[in-house]
Amino acid sequence: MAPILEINNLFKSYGTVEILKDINVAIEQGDFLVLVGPSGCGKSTLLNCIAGLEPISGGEVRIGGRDMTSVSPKDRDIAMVFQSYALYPTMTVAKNITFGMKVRGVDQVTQAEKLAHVAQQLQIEPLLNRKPGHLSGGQRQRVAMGRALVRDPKLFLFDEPLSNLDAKLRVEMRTEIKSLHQRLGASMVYVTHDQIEAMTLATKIVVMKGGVIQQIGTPAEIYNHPANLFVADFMGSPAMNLIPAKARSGSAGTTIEIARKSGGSMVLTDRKNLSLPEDVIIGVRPENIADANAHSRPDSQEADCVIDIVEPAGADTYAVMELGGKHVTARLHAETTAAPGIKQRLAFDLGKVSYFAPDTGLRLN
Amino acid sequence: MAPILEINNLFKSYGTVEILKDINVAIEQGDFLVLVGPSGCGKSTLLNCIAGLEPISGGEVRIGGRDMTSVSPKDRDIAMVFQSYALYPTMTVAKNITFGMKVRGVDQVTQAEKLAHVAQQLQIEPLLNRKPGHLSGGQRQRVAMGRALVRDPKLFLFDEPLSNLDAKLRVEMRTEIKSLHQRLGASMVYVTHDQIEAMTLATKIVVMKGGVIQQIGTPAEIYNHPANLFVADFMGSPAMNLIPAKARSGSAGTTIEIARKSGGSMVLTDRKNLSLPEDVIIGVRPENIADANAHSRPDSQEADCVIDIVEPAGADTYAVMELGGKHVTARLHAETTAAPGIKQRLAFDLGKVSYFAPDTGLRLN
Amino acid sequence: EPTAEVLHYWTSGGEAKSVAVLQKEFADKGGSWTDMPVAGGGGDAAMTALRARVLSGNAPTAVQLKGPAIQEWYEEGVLADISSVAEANDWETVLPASIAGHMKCEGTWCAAPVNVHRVDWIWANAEVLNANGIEMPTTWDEFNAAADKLQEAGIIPLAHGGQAWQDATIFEAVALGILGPDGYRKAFVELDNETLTSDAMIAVFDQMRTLRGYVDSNFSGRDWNLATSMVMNGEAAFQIMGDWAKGEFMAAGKVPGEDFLCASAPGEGFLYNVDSFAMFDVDGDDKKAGQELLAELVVGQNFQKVFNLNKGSIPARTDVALDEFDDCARLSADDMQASSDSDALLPSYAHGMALRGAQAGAITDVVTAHFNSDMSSADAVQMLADGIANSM
Amino acid sequence: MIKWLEENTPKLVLAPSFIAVLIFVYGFIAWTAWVSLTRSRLLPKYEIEGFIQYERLFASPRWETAFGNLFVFGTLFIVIAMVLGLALAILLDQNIRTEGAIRTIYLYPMALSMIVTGTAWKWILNPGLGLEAMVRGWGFENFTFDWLIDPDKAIYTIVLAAIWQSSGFVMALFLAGLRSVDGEIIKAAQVDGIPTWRVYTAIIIPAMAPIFLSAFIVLSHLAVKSFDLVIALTGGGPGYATDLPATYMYAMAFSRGDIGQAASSAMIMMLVVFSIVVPYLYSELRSKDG
Amino acid sequence: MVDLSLAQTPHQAEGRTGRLILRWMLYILLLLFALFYLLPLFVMLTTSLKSLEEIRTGDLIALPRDVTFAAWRTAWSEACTGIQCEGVRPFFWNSVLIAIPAVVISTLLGAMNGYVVAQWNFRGANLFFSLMLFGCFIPFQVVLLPMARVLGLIGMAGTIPGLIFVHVIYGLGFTTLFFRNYYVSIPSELTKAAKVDGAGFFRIFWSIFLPLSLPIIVVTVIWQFTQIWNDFLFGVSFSQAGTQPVTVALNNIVNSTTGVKAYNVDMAAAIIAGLPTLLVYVIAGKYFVRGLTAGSVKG
Ligand SMILES: Nc1ncnc2c1ncn2[C@@H]1O[C@H](COP(=O)(O)OP(=O)(O)OP(=O)(O)O)[C@@H](O)[C@H]1O
Ligand SMILES: Nc1ncnc2c1ncn2[C@@H]1O[C@H](COP(=O)(O)OP(=O)(O)OP(=O)(O)O)[C@@H](O)[C@H]1O
Ligand SMILES: [Mg+2]
Ligand SMILES: [Mg+2]
Repeated sequence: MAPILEINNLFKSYGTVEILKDINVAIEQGDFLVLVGPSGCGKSTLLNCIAGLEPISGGEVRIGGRDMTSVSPKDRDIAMVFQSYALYPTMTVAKNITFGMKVRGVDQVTQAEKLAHVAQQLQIEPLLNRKPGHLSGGQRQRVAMGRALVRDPKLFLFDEPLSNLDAKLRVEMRTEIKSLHQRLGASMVYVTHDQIEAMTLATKIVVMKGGVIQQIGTPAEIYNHPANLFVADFMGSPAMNLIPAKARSGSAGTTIEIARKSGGSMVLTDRKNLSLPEDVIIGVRPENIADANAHSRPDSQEADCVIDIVEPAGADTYAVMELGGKHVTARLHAETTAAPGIKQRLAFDLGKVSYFAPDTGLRLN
Repeated sequence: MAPILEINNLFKSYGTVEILKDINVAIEQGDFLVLVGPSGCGKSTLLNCIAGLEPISGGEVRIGGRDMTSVSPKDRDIAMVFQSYALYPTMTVAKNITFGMKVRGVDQVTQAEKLAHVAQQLQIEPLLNRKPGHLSGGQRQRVAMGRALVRDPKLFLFDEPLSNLDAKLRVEMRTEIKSLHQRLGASMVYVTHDQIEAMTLATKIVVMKGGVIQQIGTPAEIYNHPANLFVADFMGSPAMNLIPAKARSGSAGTTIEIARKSGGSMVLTDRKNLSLPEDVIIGVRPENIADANAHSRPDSQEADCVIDIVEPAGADTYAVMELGGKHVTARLHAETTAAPGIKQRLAFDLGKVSYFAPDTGLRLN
Repeated sequence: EPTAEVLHYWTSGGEAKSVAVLQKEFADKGGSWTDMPVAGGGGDAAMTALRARVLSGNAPTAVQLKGPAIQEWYEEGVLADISSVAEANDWETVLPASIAGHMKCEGTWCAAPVNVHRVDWIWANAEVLNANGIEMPTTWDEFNAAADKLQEAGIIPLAHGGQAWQDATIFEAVALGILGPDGYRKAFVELDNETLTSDAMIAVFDQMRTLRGYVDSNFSGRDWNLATSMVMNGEAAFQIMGDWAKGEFMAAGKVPGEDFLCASAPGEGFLYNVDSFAMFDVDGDDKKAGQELLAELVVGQNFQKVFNLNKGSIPARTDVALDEFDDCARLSADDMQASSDSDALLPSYAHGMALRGAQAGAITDVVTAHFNSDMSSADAVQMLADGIANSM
Repeated sequence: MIKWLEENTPKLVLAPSFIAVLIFVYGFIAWTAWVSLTRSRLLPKYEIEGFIQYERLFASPRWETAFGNLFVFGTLFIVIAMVLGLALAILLDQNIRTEGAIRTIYLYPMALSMIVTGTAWKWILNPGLGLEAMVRGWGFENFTFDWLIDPDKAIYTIVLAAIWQSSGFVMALFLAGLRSVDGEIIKAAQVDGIPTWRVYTAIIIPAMAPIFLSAFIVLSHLAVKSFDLVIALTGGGPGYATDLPATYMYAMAFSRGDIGQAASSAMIMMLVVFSIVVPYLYSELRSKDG
Repeated sequence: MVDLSLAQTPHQAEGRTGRLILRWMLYILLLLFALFYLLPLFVMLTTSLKSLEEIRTGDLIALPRDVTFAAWRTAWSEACTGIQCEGVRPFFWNSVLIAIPAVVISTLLGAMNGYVVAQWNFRGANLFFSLMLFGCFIPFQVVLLPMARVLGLIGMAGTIPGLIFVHVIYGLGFTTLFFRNYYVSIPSELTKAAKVDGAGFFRIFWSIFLPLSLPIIVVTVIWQFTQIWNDFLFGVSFSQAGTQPVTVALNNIVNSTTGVKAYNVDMAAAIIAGLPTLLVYVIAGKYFVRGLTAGSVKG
């Protein structure tokens, strides 16, 4: 079967500025593709190009195997939630949601059913007779969602559809979307900057930067094996610690030497057999630096560190220290004894680290 | 010294619908007040009332000790970031940001300096000559931030200012805001639905629901001592587990009996001296249910539970089971051995639980 | 220095040249002339402007006004008295009595006449008449007979433009022919109800109905000069129109008597349309001096001659030598003299000389409604009586 | 004091216009009402005589025609011009390359004084000179187009010319409205699978409701005041078949020196306007608050 | 820019041709309308290029046999408008002096009024607006006489400022209408943001609203300029010798009742008199820009 969406060598410019450069992505029926990337990297533009709302400067967009490059948006059989909502200002919430169905000649009863269902999912039942101008930000966003959810298209496009919802509602919505995805086997392209959303929803994540795709992979691949420094740095919150280090191969494995603020250095040993250049950047996620007493993993290496800052954050406490000239964050227990200025024994999980070349930024292991 | 902002018995209706009901809040110079609550609960409306952009139906708003109820917004010495951005469409980004200064007669040089500074903070230097229509969502939001940050007002009002930014940028912005707050000792009222933002930024959190304040307190108070079921449920992600239970006082403390799905019950003993009614709801946060081997806290009580679902989420793994007829989430290590259908020994941290009355929803301990 | 701001509606080429003569004479006598022309709607626009000027307390020095309108303005108390000029120049004797009557307001002179247009002219294409062996008709029956003949020959008997004032123009010519001078005076000057509802009046409308049959079907809204063109081209044979139509013939290089013929419309009498200047009350000696100078010049021999040569009308004063005038004008002048003597020199109602606007308008409404529909003559007469009653 | 000034700036800004309107519109309407109760002729008089002018007005068959014409003309003109203007605006909104030129062509009739265009129209519509003669000249001997000279149909030629003159402006008005609708909303509709015509009928046009009010007011104002048009095209003829209240009033006030009569007809005209515009205005302004 | 190009059919090849056909139909339709609008102009132009002789003898709406520009010269600089035979040229300047200030003032005032009514809601704003609107309907014939009185009283009778004053007053209803109805659809968040930024009433108007108003300014200017430039009634009533606008001159050329009619000059004069208005349409038309509020607010 042809991929449901296939983007080949897509280029897009606004005037002389190239916004999207050589985008190649394909997703299968039922895939859930999440687009992530820094603000302004071209995610919305890519969605717009897929929807046919912006003319593309090069390449092609195929949906369901057909070249859609010159097909108008309304014939592409897609539903879309806009980052800016784009509600119809003169229609009530109910009309906003049912209008598409009405136009397609769906009968009244079905319309009413679907409306009721979606309104209940989105918790907007009391708002159905309001105009968009009289809604709160989050309510507007939910209406925008509703407009897409009543449809039954080949492809859903969501542009940060939950950004204005409170955490609780967001979790519920996320679940709704996931179940919609599973129930209908619908294909989705989803833009978000919420890492948890990306991780829990995606079957495939695309990380973009400045209009160029950095990595495509499953959430686990992206999280655990970032393809380059950018991805490593971008995914995960708090971000992965990226610490310049010297690598030296030895018989017991590779020793990694990291400069301390106080002078001297901290030495860790990775027992795997790696062939690393001398200058590397070691990437280690905060949750892989823990209180020594708490963890005892096979690949853990313990070391003492002087903590600079302690930031309690409910379930965890973050500790910041300086290593290799960088601020390094560790995620400790909420009840950790760590305190600023005090030496603390920490465990580094070397089974989970990534190594990058400082010059190219590419992954080495 | 008079509180910088004092809201007394504020009511606000749109037509016949009461949106805000008897709001009373006061913040001191330098306070960082975060407003949270479900979508549509009246947060933006409250900000609008503080700013004087919406007439209030009752009560008063005092800023810097002065009754501001009939003072026009421009004389209230506030800066505001709108949830809907509200950028000036015909002005460039630079003009959007400097407009307020220009209006106030700030000299050109200072304007340019501040603009440069803010643009660098917000990473929007390359965009300064664009019009808002040519920006991405996140870029627009940053411009909206910029417009407030160049000002030097008595009070900042932020309405979900970071909702459209990617995680990395959001962390950076959060730090900027925090340092702005500390550097200037500025007072802020900040709406967010990001719990981490709320926790890390606030000196004081107001939780609202349906236009009524539910609790006012420091982040720790709100997180650890939620005043009622609503707050308990609302704050924290994943949400606090709220499990119906039977409490019985005994010599060793209070025994808490929770029904299991398989029949029978799980019994935990809280060694503190509490006087609880028989029917209670016990609130326990996911991070307070952990792998038994990992923790060993004084107040921990261990028990075997059958896990229904396991959700890996990067740094942690969430395990869901059924207790007291509810889905209960536990936060386990990423490397936990827990698997669906398998019995797992878990540690419940009873030092951190809350008890609520099922009927009133109010906190009991 | 005498000054005058003159509000008038003579703006076409020939008319303008005529006024320029006056201006020149005025200037030669040391006066300064400010021109304030407002054309349109047979002077309606000028009257509109005049009203606004008078109300804003900024009346022009002299205004082209005619007929009963002069008296109406006088009644508003805004006209000046120029009796001194009139008496010094002996207007009483040089002007025909009925025309002089229009220039006086309660015995004092308040306006100066410029010219006399004859309205009840009938124009014809000489060639067409010749070809069909037709003489200029002298009664309406003759006219009808000639018209029938022409119609058979495939020629439009009567060129006419379907505009209310043109309808009224032929109507009054017909009325004069059928009612006779006395009947006309009774009906359209004195508004005598008996005459208005008499059988003769029904006959007038009947003749109108007959004329309607001689007009081509496309006449609605046609300008009078296009109708004149039709006569010139031989498309049509006759046109009933005032003597300004002569200007069109002349402008096209046609010669009276050879290319086209002029005759008074069938029947006795002479309907005149006299243009005149009324003097408004103004402040300032220079303006007053201007008014007097203007009045004197307007009625002066030279101006009366030169102006009317240009304009196609004839002088208002009867003692001007007519050597330079064309045959039609001379005929007109002779007729005027004769009519004046036989008391058949009558004001044109269609051109606002006989009645006040409201009454004249009421009559025109009926005339044009009748002419453009299939209303019966009896109904028309009834409407006429009602309309006049309602306009009082 | 400064504070007071500031709070009341909006009202102060409106004040001059408000006063001007009070005096120069409502004051003058009151004046007209007064005069309509007098026997004013050439110039206004102020002795009240009662309702004679209204009695005269309603006894006048010409007024009857004029008044009836107002409804025929007004309805046709407003409806057609509105529909045509909107249609043209929508067509022009389709990324037409020569938009500027076409827009100017549609608009230019407004630029020319009706004093003269009326003559051109008169010729075009005249069966013997214009269209009918032309088409017959092409060999269609039976073609007839003689509304101009038919007392029952002449009013439609006025409608035609009026539409010709004003629909371009209505188009411009709607075009401005179309251009102010947010593009994102249109995009959303496209993705929603809404056909273009529905996008216009259901989304863009409702969003332009206030512009409709503008167009409606402009057109009804033109309908009520159409004056030069009639004078230039038919002079009210054939007979007075195409008279409108405005021409009636003008004739009374300025050709016939019957100002009292003119004032009474003006009052009736305004009454008509009032009864049509006020309900519309009411619903329009209400829905804005709601 | 939003492309609302017409419907496309599913199959691409067909889609292309289908679209092409629609596009052609669209252009043909536009062209047909253009012809309808141009017809009278065609008659006027051809007539203005004929000699009087040809008009008298020939077919009125036929093409000219010999093209002559004599009528244009006459209309511009020789035609008589009374004793003065200088064509419409001398009156042009009066019209410019009247139209430009009147258009500017009435547009500006209308914009302000519209801005207040649409964005600074206070009690009575709608009432004010309704009063204003209703003012559009007062027949000008009615106001002529009392207005003349008032102008006389304030000493502006017969002057250009007097005419400007009259045009401004009776233009206000429309300009207010246009702007109010345009401004009501501008999101109120913009005003709010500007208020917080410290901008006052005028500042917000000047910096935020005026720049947003291009299309409606164009429409208003087109309307006002046309109304004022083509106005005859006020021009003829409230002017005196020396302040008469071009329409009065045109009327004087065209409307002689008893003089010889020169249609070619009439038509040429009318076209000349319409040129400034046309120029305004062309220049102002450029500002019919799309999407001025783009990116201003979300939702
Ligand atoms: N103009 C209005 N007219 C009527 N009701 C309104 C209006 N604006 C907002 N509301 C209602 O008032 C309530 C509070 O709105 P508000 O915008 O303050 O919510 P919020 O707390 O900011 O929500 P969110 O997080 O979704 O932005 C909502 O239920 C909303 O529907
Ligand atoms: N109409 C436009 N003209 C020119 N540049 C534009 C236009 N729209 C967007 N851009 C630029 O294109 C880039 C990509 O924009 P896009 O909206 O796709 O970003 P994004 O990835 O969605 O960002 P965000 O997360 O902030 O919404 C941005 O740098 C933006 O400034
Ligand atoms: Mg985006
Ligand atoms: Mg909000």
